[in-house]
Amino acid sequence: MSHAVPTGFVGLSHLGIVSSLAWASFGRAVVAYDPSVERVASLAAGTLPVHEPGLAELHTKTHAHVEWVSDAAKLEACPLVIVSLDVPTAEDNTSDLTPVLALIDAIVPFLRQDVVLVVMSQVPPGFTRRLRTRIEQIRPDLRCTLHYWVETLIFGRAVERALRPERCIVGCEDSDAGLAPMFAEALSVYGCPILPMRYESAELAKTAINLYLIASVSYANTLADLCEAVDADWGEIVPALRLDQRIGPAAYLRPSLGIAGGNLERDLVTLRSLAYEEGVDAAVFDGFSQANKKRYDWALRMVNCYVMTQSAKPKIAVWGLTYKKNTHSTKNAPALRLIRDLAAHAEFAAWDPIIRAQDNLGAVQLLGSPADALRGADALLIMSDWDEFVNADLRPVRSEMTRSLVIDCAGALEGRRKELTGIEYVSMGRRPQGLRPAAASA
Amino acid sequence: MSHAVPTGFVGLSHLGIVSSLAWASFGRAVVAYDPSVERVASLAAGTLPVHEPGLAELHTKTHAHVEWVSDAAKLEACPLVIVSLDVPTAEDNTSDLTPVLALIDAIVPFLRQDVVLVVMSQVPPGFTRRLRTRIEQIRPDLRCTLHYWVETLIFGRAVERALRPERCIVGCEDSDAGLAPMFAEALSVYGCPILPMRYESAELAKTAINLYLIASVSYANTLADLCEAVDADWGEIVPALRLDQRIGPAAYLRPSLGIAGGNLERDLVTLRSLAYEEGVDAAVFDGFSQANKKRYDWALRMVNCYVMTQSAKPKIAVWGLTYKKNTHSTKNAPALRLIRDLAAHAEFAAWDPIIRAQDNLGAVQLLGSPADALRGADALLIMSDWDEFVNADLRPVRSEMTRSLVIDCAGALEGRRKELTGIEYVSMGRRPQGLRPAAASA
Amino acid sequence: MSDKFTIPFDRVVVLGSTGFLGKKVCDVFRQSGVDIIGLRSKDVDLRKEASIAALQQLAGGDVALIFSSALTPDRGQTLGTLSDNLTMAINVGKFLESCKIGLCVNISSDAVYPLTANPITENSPIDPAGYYGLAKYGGEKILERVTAASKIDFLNLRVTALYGPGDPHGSYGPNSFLKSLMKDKTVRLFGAGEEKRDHLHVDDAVFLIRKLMAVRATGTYNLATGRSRSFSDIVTALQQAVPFSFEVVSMARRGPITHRHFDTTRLCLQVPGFQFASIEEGIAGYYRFCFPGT
Amino acid sequence: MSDKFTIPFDRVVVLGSTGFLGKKVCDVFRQSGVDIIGLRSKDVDLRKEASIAALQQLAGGDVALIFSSALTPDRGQTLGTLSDNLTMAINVGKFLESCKIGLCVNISSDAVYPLTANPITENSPIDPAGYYGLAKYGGEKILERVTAASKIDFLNLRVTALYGPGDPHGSYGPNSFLKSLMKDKTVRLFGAGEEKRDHLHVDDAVFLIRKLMAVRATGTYNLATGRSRSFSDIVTALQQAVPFSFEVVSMARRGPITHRHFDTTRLCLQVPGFQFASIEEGIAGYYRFCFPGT
Repeated sequence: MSHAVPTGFVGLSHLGIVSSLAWASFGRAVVAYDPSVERVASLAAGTLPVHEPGLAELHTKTHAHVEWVSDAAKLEACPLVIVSLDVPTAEDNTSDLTPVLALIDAIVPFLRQDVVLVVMSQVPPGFTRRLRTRIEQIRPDLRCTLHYWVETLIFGRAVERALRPERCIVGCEDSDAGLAPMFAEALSVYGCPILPMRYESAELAKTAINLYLIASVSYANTLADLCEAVDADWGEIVPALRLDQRIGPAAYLRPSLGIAGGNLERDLVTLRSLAYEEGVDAAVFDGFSQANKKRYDWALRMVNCYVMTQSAKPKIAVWGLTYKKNTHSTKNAPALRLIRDLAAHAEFAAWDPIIRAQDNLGAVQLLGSPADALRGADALLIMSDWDEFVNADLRPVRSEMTRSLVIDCAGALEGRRKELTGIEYVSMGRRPQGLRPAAASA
Repeated sequence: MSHAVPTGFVGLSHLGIVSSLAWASFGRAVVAYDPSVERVASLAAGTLPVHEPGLAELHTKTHAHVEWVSDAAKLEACPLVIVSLDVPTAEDNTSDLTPVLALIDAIVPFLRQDVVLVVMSQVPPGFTRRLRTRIEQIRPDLRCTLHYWVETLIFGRAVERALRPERCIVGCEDSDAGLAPMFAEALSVYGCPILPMRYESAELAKTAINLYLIASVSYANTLADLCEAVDADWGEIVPALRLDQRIGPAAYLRPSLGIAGGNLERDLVTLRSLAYEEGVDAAVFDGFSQANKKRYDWALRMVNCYVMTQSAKPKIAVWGLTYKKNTHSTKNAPALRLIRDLAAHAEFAAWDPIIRAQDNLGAVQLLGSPADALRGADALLIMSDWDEFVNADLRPVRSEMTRSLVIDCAGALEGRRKELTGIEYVSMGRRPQGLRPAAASA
Repeated sequence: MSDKFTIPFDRVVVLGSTGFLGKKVCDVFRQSGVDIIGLRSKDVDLRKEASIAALQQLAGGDVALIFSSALTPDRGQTLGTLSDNLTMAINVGKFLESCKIGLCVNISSDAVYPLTANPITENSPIDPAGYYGLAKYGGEKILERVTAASKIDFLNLRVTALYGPGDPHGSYGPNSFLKSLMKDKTVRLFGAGEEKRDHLHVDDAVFLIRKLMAVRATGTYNLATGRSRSFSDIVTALQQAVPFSFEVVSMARRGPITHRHFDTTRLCLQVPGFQFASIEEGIAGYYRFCFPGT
Repeated sequence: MSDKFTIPFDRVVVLGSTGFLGKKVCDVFRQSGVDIIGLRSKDVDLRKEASIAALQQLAGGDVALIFSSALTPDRGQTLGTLSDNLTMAINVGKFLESCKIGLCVNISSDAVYPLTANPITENSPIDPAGYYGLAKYGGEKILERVTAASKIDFLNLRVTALYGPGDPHGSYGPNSFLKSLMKDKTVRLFGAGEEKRDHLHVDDAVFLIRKLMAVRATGTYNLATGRSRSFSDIVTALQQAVPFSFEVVSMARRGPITHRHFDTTRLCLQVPGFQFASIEEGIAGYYRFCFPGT
């Protein structure tokens, strides 16, 4: 593909911004389109509305190759157009396809007659084949090739994965059709395996990967609970599992407060409702779903057992408000839920490496340093796994708190257990040492 | 350890036979004890009651190092004694610990005062610590070191795994205790990682590994069902999953009729009842359990839909009666269940590479060759994954059958789909091509 | 599948013989030579304690009782109908505590299941959404306990959406479609009829009851085809069956789209190879019944 | 946790005021200054339709009704008690259909859950093992529907094994242990008492009811401690509390060992930090009540 011929990116949310900049970083021209004039202006001015490690650098480096536009007619120049709008999810983690459909409807009139159109948005199985019919109705003259390209964005690692995908899964009209040559050539820059398959297979593959991760997390959390019950130590067991080649060294086995952030939840909900509609037994998904819904309760149970029973209105320090490290996202973040749930019964002081004042935080005092948040606290809750927590200076935990009790919901200090002298430490997958729970507490 | 000083193996079922022979293959003396005079005599005469690839060769090679005994007093010579009796499971896959406890009670009086006693039987979390107390009560004078060593036997690959374990998980009294030096030295011959941990952790690690495999299988089967429903192809998706490092190339992703053979079921039941007793939420296990209970129905559904609706009393050919390849075990084997379930409604003719006439087969005619079983059949059911089926000559499928319909419950011919011209082929994870189900059938 | 089989009971008593299913059972059983006694509420009012004595006269070890009486949802899901339905089950229970019979067949309903579970098996959790399902569930539990204590065989059948000639209720689906077709050549559909349901032809239901009785099956079975279809599929089937064109009116849906599927493995093992009427066949026959001579 | 809080209702009517829990509720509420009306079956027989009119005289938007009437399992789990319990719920339902009150508190039971599920939450599937649980479940569904239709707040409490001074039933566990201890200094245990149950002290139950009413909680809550103990733990607690030695007799177990655990997160969010009486404290107090002056 000539570098002068631009590739279109359509929809400039998280996925679109990262993908278009990554695409341009290979020296390729990009027309990045979004209907929002404000958003386009702000991107053109270099303001990035999302936080990702390396994104600012990527923007600086590739900015010159990208033309930010809010005029869909500019897409007429693009033989390859990639729909890269994130599909928003509702409160119940269901997908709202309306925006992506509206966006496609808006650009179809301007597409070249022989365009290769690639959908990268997080759509459910069946979407792409139905989209073909929809496009044919709007533009019967269009002889477009339609592909679905599985996005592999992970919040906090989006840039790295957009630049060096481990593989490209591409949905085609049928198994034997293969990729449009122009698109195949474009993907070859990544030097990774290209896997063409039916639309439905590719759409399902995307959710299937996430479901496997959910399966692993759900499994690990249940086993961690069992360890606490029978006085085993999940931390001792995990290395043995990782040595089993059927499980593997990179398996998701760390206990946690369950899945969060919205993407995994969306995929679980998507497959669950597909199974419901088709009458496929989804007891396995239901198990994951229930386990994850209840997983947050671990934090509540520990706070209740070790903190609330000791004090009428305790002061609780919270480290971490986002749902995980290296992201600004607080979607389904357990920290915010806990603060909301116990707002009437405790005082919260928080520190987060990235979150500053914002609307949805609830009744919490945001402080400027880890030590400030600890001052006078009856307990510290570590709610995500930022490197700042993993490597934190523990002296203020001993010196600033009323009681040096740490409830580590993110396993941030797991690797430093031997350093924790003088600190009461509660973490997942083993019984807390030297701490007795209240006889029975609600 | 001097080669003249023997290691005791106690309990000569599948595990004990394979383990003691493998142990002896490193040139070490072994006293192999079982209370059954008959079994010992038969083993001494070279008759192996279990089938495992390579076992006969191993027996020939190592026989001279093994002293087969039914007199427990012979264990007095052994500084290291390994309890290697398989724990039998009941119809409901619960473990019966009575035999292993009786065996240990019987040998304890003869143990050396400073013996290192290692339990290798498949015991539930909590067993080893309780066993310590039990042994102290029988022999207060004993200063034995007690370990739990996780067995890694896989039916059909037992010899290979006993000779070259990928890691040794060893339960110790507490995390810091470490291994008895004699045992540590003995394990060093394997050149694999040694993982010492608390008894409870090791006991749980064993079941945790199997539960992970069950999680993967349950996940894969549910996704395969969804593929059939939405017209995706699981076979296209699996390679994409294997390329994800968080899943890995050796993950258990092949669809099947669910877990069988008894061992995985036992571990699922063990952890499930532990969770029940301790009040740990086990929705995830329940999901696996339900998915696996219902998984067998896939075979029934396909037979009903494509065979029973076509003929009042069809003739059905069955390849494979054991629950998987390279084993003689028919425990929970779906083939036998299907034959039993449809005995009144169909005629069955079977071929199996290893099973000859035996009690539990039910109403089935056992034939001497794959082709013989096919003669005049309305359908072929492939019920396990023996290499003989994977590499089978397909000409008789076309020439001998009344209808060349193959329902492949084991994925044996998955890799040969392009060869299957002239054969109606039904397998998991995709809709059968060119076959229409009955409008609706019970 | 052959229907040459005999019911191994000398007499079959049907309670609720004027209901949609009860009436069909009486007709078909009678045609195949079974000594059948159909009782209506006019004959024996199960809401009254006196009904127990009346039933006692019909008891015997060779008798099968089919309990099909109910005030159906179209009679209103009120505390009154709930109370009546529960009282009927309690009185039948008291009868079974006092007398020996060979078999009790309870005609229950898939209304005992919530609409959130798919696919439904006989082991799916119970959570009736209304009083009708609650009474059905209560009746099941009562008769299950009573028959176990009295060592009477118990066959509990949870019947899904029934349709076919003779339906008196005009319940939403094939029955209401044919009814409104006869009235004004119009079919009324909620939304675009996306909801999938398992529609069981009443003739298939009767066949299955006979067959399960013939093989002396006991325990709980869902009576369903195992293949769910959307209401719009049914409209399509109707358009194919009907020689005139009709209007399809879309009504506002009252709630979210729900689906109901059954996993019929347990039933399948009793009647392998049984071919249910497809919705296309069933609808075509139903149309011919409603519009004879067209 | 402070118990200085007020019930936001001018009057509380307790149906079943002579029952174990009902009586304690009346006593404690009265002591804390609540205008309380306790009704026994002698006052208003809820099995009779006439009870509806009697209740109507007590209605009002500032009234909370606590429905605690039931023929408990020790009265026999028969079709008769089932019918009575269901009729009571239906009549209370009819009363609520006819009158406006502020809040209806339904005292249900963990007997609505099967013994196979652990840990139990308010979302666990329902599967009552006997008629008592079935009637409780029926009552819940009836009052849930009626209150929703009449816009009356509804608080549904599934109470687990209650114990403490004043228990009239001598149910297996602390109550039967103290009873037989008073009778012949013996405690009778099934097997070795391995079964784990969640034992709730009646005083804690009353406190929780008051607290939930005070914060105007609605919906379903399990009333349980969240920490299950084996029956042998209770015997140990008793041995520690009692200054004399007593015999522990093992009886043959009737079925397999079952356990019951509760996940009390939902309750916990309403009363965080609430400390239940430990079984040791509860048993010691119960002993002092039964053996005053020892």
